Amino acid sequence: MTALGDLILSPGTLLMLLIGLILLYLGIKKEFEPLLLVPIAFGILLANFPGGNMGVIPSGENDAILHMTLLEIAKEYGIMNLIYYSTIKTGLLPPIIFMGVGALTDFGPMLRNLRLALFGAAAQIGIFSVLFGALAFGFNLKEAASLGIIGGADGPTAIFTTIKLAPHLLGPIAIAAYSYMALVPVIIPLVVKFTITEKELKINMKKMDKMYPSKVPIKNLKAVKIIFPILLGIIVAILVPSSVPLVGMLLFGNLIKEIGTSTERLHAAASGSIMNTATIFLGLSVGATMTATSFLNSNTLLIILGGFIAFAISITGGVLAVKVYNLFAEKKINPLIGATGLSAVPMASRVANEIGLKYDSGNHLLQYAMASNIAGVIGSAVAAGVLISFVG
Amino acid sequence: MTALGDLILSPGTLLMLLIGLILLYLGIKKEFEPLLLVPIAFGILLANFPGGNMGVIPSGENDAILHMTLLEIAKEYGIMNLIYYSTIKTGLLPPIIFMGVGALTDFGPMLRNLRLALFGAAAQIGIFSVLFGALAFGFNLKEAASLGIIGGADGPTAIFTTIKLAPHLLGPIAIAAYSYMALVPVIIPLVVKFTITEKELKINMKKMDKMYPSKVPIKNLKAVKIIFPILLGIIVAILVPSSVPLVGMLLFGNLIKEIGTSTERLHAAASGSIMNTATIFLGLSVGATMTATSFLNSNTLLIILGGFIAFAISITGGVLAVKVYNLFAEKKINPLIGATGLSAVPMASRVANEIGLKYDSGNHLLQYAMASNIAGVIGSAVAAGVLISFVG
Amino acid sequence: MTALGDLILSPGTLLMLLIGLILLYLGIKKEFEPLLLVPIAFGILLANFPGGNMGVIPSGENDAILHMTLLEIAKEYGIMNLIYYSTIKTGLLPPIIFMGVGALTDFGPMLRNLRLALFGAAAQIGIFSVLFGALAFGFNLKEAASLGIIGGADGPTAIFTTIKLAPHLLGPIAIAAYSYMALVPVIIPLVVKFTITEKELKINMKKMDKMYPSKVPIKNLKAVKIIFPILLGIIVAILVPSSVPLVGMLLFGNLIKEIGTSTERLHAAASGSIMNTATIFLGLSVGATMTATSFLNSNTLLIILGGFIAFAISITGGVLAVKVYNLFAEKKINPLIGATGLSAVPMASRVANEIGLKYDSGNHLLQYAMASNIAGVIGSAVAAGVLISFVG
Amino acid sequence: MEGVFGTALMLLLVGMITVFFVLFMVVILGKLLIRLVNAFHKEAPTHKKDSLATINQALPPNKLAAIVTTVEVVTQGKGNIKSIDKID
Amino acid sequence: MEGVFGTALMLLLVGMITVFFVLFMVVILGKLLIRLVNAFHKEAPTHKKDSLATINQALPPNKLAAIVTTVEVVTQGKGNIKSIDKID
Amino acid sequence: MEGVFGTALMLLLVGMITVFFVLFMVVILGKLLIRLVNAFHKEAPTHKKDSLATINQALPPNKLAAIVTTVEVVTQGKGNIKSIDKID
Ligand code: NA
Ligand code: NA
Ligand code: NA
Repeated sequence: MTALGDLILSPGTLLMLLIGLILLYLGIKKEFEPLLLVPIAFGILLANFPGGNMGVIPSGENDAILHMTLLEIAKEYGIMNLIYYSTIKTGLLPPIIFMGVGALTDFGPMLRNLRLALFGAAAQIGIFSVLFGALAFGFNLKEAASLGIIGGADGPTAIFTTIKLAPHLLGPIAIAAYSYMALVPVIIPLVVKFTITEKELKINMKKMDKMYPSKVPIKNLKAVKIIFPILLGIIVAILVPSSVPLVGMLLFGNLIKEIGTSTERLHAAASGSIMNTATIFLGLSVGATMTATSFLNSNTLLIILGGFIAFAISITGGVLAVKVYNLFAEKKINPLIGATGLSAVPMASRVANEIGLKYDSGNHLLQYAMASNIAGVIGSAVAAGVLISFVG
Repeated sequence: MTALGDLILSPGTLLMLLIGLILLYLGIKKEFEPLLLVPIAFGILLANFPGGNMGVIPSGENDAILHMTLLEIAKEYGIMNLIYYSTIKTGLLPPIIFMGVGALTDFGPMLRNLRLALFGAAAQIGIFSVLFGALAFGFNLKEAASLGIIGGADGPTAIFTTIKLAPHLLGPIAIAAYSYMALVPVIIPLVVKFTITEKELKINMKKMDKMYPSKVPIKNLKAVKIIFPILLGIIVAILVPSSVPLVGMLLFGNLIKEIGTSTERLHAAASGSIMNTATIFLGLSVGATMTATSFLNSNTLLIILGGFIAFAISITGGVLAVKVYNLFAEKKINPLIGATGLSAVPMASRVANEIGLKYDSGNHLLQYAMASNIAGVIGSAVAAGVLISFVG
Repeated sequence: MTALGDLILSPGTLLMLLIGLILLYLGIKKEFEPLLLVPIAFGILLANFPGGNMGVIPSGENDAILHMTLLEIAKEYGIMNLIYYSTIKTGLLPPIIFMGVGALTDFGPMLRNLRLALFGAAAQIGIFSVLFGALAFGFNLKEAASLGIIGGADGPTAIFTTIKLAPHLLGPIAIAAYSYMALVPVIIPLVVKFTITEKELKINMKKMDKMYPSKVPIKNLKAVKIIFPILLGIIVAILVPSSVPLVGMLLFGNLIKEIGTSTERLHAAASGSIMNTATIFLGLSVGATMTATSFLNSNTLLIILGGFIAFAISITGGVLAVKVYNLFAEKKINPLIGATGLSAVPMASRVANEIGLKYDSGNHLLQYAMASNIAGVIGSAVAAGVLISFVG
Repeated sequence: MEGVFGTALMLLLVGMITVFFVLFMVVILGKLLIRLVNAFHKEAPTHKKDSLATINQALPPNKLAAIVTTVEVVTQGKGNIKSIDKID
Repeated sequence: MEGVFGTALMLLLVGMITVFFVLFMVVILGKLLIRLVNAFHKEAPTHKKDSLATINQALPPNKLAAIVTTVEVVTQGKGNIKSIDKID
Repeated sequence: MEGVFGTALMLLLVGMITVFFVLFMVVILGKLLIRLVNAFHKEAPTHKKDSLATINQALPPNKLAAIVTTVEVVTQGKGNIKSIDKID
C-alpha cells in the first residue's frame, strides 16, 4: 500500500497522471489525433504509477543501458524499457510508420498540380525560424533543432529527428507535434484571419484552371504514379542523403501501393498490421518517457510555446509565398493553398477547403490543397535531413 | 542417420514425442484450447527431435545466455532460443497477449452486475491454498507460487508469473493451466455436484432482478465503458503496482476497443495480428522448453496434480462465497455465479449457463456468470501481482 | 551536395543503381516474383545512395558486429543493419516465411498422387551437380553449396542455406533464385524442347488413371491432411535433423491451416500479416546487402550462370526420372510431371499444364504436376539440411 | 521449513485481502462512475445516425439497408461503412 | 583440390539418396496413413451443415443462400459465417 | 553564444534552399516524367476489363454488377475480385 503514500507525497507524479488523463480526454472526446494521443496518454499513466516499473529510464550518450542486451534491459528495467530501447531509441519505428504513411498516400493530387508543390517548401520556414528563439531561451543547437521540427507538422518526422538529436525531449515534442496537428482546424483559421484578404480567399482555382488550362494532361496516371516515388527517391537521396531512412521508406510504401495487385499483400501489411502495431508501441513508449522528473520543467513549457509559434510561422510562410507568386503570375492561386503547405495531412486540406467554401460555395479547393499538403511531408522530411546532417 | 539411433536410445525423448502427439490430439480432436495447445504441442515435437537444435536451453540466474547478444544466441542455440530469450524470458509476450485479451473483453456484463464481481475475488482462493501443499511436497516458495497461480485459470497470467518466479517450470505450468481451462466443462460440474443443492441451482437471477430491481440504470453505457478501464487501471496501479504490466496492457487493449471508430485501427491490430502472432510464438517456444530432461521428473506430476486441486478449490471458494452471501441477503444469487469466478473466460460462463438451463429451462445465467467470470481475470492478475512482489 | 559528387566518381555505385532499377522494371512490368523482387530492388537502391547509411555491412566470422547489442548496431550502422543483423543474419526470417508457405500449401494433390512425389526427389539433382563446376571455378565448398541450392528453385530455402554457409553471397544468390523462379515459363519449355518427345507430351494422365485405377481412395481427406504434416515432420526430423527449423515451421504452418476453424486465427496470422511483414523486411535487407563492393565481382556472374545451369539440370533430372520409370511401368507418366519436380510452386505446374494442353487440349496436368511440384519443396529443404550438416 | 508455511499463510491473507479490496473498490467506484456519468448525461451521441443520414441522400433506402446489413454480416459487426461513393 | 571434388561426389550421393529416401518414406507412410484413416473412418463430420441448419431457422433460405454466397465471394472462401443476428 | 545564432542563420539558409531545391526538382522532373510517359503511352492496360469479361461468361451481368459493387463497398475499394466460382 506504499504506492498510495508515494503518490500523495509526490505532487509531480499526480500532475503527470492528471496530464495523462487530460490528453486521454482530448484524444477520446475531442478526437485530437486519437491514434497517437490515446497510446501516448496511456503510456504516461503507465509510466507514472509508482512501482509499476513502466517508465522509460533516460539515457545519456555513454550510459550503460546502450550496451546492455535485451534480456538485461528487460530484467533490470521492465518491458517498457525493452520496447523503448529496441524500437524507439534505435530509430526503427518512425521509418516503419513512414512506410505505412507512404502506403496510404496518394501523390495523384500533387502530380496533377505539380507547381503547387513549391508552397510545401515555403511552409517549412517555421522549422528554421524558431531556432533563433529557442537558442535565445537557452536550448542548445540540437534541442533547438528538435523543437523547430515541430513546425514541420509531421509526427514521425518530428519523432525521428528528436531521437537523433535530443532524445530527452522526445515526450514533450511528440505531444506538441501531434496536439498542434490536431489543432490545425483552430490554428489555420487564426493565421488566415490575419494574413489573407477576403478577395484573395475568393480566388477560385477551378475557374483559374479553365481560364489558363494546363498544357500537359497525364495520359497514363498509373505509370507516372509508379515511377514517381522511384524518381523522387533518387532526387532526395542525392540531395539529402541523411533523410533516406525516412523518405526512402515513405516512397517504398508508396511504390508497393501504386504497383497494385501484384504487391497488394505487401501494401496491406505496410499500411495495416505493421503500421498499426508500430503506432501502438511508439505511442505507449513515447508516452512512457514522460515521467515527472523528465517532463515537469520549464523546457516543456517552452517547447509547447515554441511549437505553436513554429506552426504559425510555417502557415504564414506558405501564405506569403502564394502572395508573392500572385504578384508576378496571371493565373492566381488562392493563398489557402499556401497555408496547407506545412503538411498535417489531410486535416489541413480539409480545413482550407471549408474556409474556401465559406467565401464561395462553388470553390472546391481540396484537390489543390492536397498538392501542397503532400509536398509539405516531403519538405519537412528534407528539412529533418538537413538538421540531422548539420547538427547531429 | 544417427538421429534414429539417438531416439531409440533415449526413451525419455520418445515419451516427450508421445506427450506432444497426445497434446496435439487433445487440441485438434477434443478442441482443448487449440489456439494454445496446438502450438505448444508442436513446440514439444520440434524441441525433442534429436539434432534439430530447436529445444530451449534452461538458464539459471547467472547463466551466460542472459548476457549474450541476439546474434550470439541464434548462432549458438538456434532460432527457437532466439525467440524464447527475446520474447518470453524478457516477459514481453504475456502482457502483449493480455492487451489482445483486453481488446476482446466486454466489461458490459460486469458493469451491469457490479456486485457479482466480488465472487471473482473469492474464487482466487485456490491460488493461495495450494501454496501449503506445494511447500509440503518440497517446492520452494517461488515454485509453489507459480504452481498456485494455475488456480487463477488464466493462461497469460500463469505464464507471466512463472517467467518471473520459476521459469524452469514454465512448460508444465502452461500445459496444466491451459488443459484445465479446457477441462472446465468437466471440472465445474464435478465441483457443483458436491457443493450446490438442486434448490440453489434453480435460483433464477432474472426473476430476482424483477423482484428486487436495481436502482441505478446505466444511461450512457459507452461513456462508462470508456472511463471504466482508466479508473480500474488507477485502482490496480495504486494497490498492486507489480501487476501494472499485465493489468495495464489489458486495460489499454480494452480502452482502444471501447473508444470505437477513432482507434479502430489500433484495436484491430491488438486483437488481431499482434495477438495471433504473439500466440504462435508464445505457444511454440513454451512448448520448446519441454525437453525430456526438463519435463520428465516428479515435479511435473505434482504440478499436474496441484493444478487440478487449485482449480477445484477456486471453484469451491466461489460457490461457498455465494452461499455465505445468500445467508444474509434477501435477493439470492445462484451459486453457479460463484463457480465462474475463477475465470476461464468465457468457457466457465457457458458451462454455468448450461447447468442452470438443465434445472430450469427459463434460467439464463450467461450474462450474470460473465460478470464474476471477467472479475476473475482481474482477480488472478492482482493475485499474481501480490505473489510477484512478495516472493519475487 | 557531396552525394552527387560521390556518385559521379563511383561508376560501381551507378551500376548498382542501374541494376536496382532494372530489377524494379522486371518485378513491376514483367511481374517477375514481384513480392520479393520489388523489395530486393528497392533495398539495392537504398543501400547504394552515398551517405544514406542503409547498406548492410559485411561481417566475417569473428567480426565485432556479431557481439554488438541492437542499440550499438543501430547507432553505428543505422536501421537497415539493425534489421539485417537481428532478423536475417540470425536465420529467423526464412523459417518464418516457410511457416507462411506451409499455411498456403495444400498437400491434397500430392496425397492423391503420392507416387509422383518421387520425381520431386529426382529434380533436386541440379543442386548437387553444380557443386563440381562451382568448385572448379574456385568457389570453396560452402560457397559452392550455396550456389547449388539455387537449383532447388525455392527462395526461402536458398536464403536459409546461404545465411548458414556463405552469407557474403546472399544478395546474388537470392536474386538468381527468385529471378529463375520467375523465368520458369521460359526455362521449362526450353528444357522440354530438348528432352521430351511429342509422343511423351501427349501422355494423358487422366486416361491413364481410368485405365489403371488406384486401389485406395481417400475416404477422410481432412483427417489425412491433418495427420500428414505431423507424420512428415517426424520422418524428416529423424532422417535430416538439420532441416527441422525449415521443414518444421513449414509443417506447423500447414497443420494450423488444415485443422480449420479452431486454429483459423493462427493460420490467418501465419499466412497473412506475419508472412507479409517478413517478406518486406527480408526483401529490403537482402537487397541492402548488395553494395557495389560486395556485388560487383566475377563471383556474381558465376552465380548467375551457375544458377541457370542448376535449374536446367534439375528440370532435366526430373524429366529423365520419369522416362526411366516409364521404361518399367505400364501406367505411363507424362514427363512434364518430372519437369515440375524442382518446385517453383505453383508457376512450374501452370507452365507444365499449358504445355500439356498445347499438345492435347483434353490433357489437364495441373493436379498431377502439383504433386511433384510440392514434393520438390520438401526435396530441396531436405537437400539444404544435408548440405548444412555436412558442409556447415 | 516452518518459516515458509508462515510466509504462505501471510500470502494467503495478504493476497485474498488485496484481491477482495481491489474488486470491492471496483464495485464501489464502478457504481459511483455510473452515477456520475448518468448525472452528466444529456443527449445521446448520434454519430451513427448522422452518417447514415448523409448516406441516405445519395442512395435509395432499401439499397442502403441491404448494403449495411451485408457489411455487418460479412464483417461480423466489425465493418464500418464510412462512405459509399458511386464508381462510374 | 581433389579432396573437395571427392567431398562433392560424396555430397551428391548422400544428398540424393537422402532426398529420395525421405520422399520414398513419404510415399510409403503416406499410403499407410490413408489406409489407416480409411479403416477408422465411420461417419463424416457434418459441422458445417449443423450450423447452416441453425441459421436456417432464423432466416428464409433464399436470403441465407444470398448471404452465404456473398461472404464466400467477398472473402475468397476464407470467410466463415458463425452466426447471423438481426440488428434492430 | 553568437556562434550558435550564426549557425542557426546558416541552417535557415541551407535548409530552406535545400527544401526549395528538392521540391523544385520534384516539379521539373515530375513534369518531365509526365511528358516522357505520355510519349511512350500507346494502349491503356485493360487487365481489369479482361477479368471482368472472363467472369461475365459465368454469371448474368446484373448479378455480377451486384457482387462487384458489394465487394467494392464492403472492402472500401481495397477488395479485388479475382474469380467467382460456383460452389455446389
Ligand atoms: Na511538413
Ligand atoms: Na482468474
Ligand atoms: Na525444390
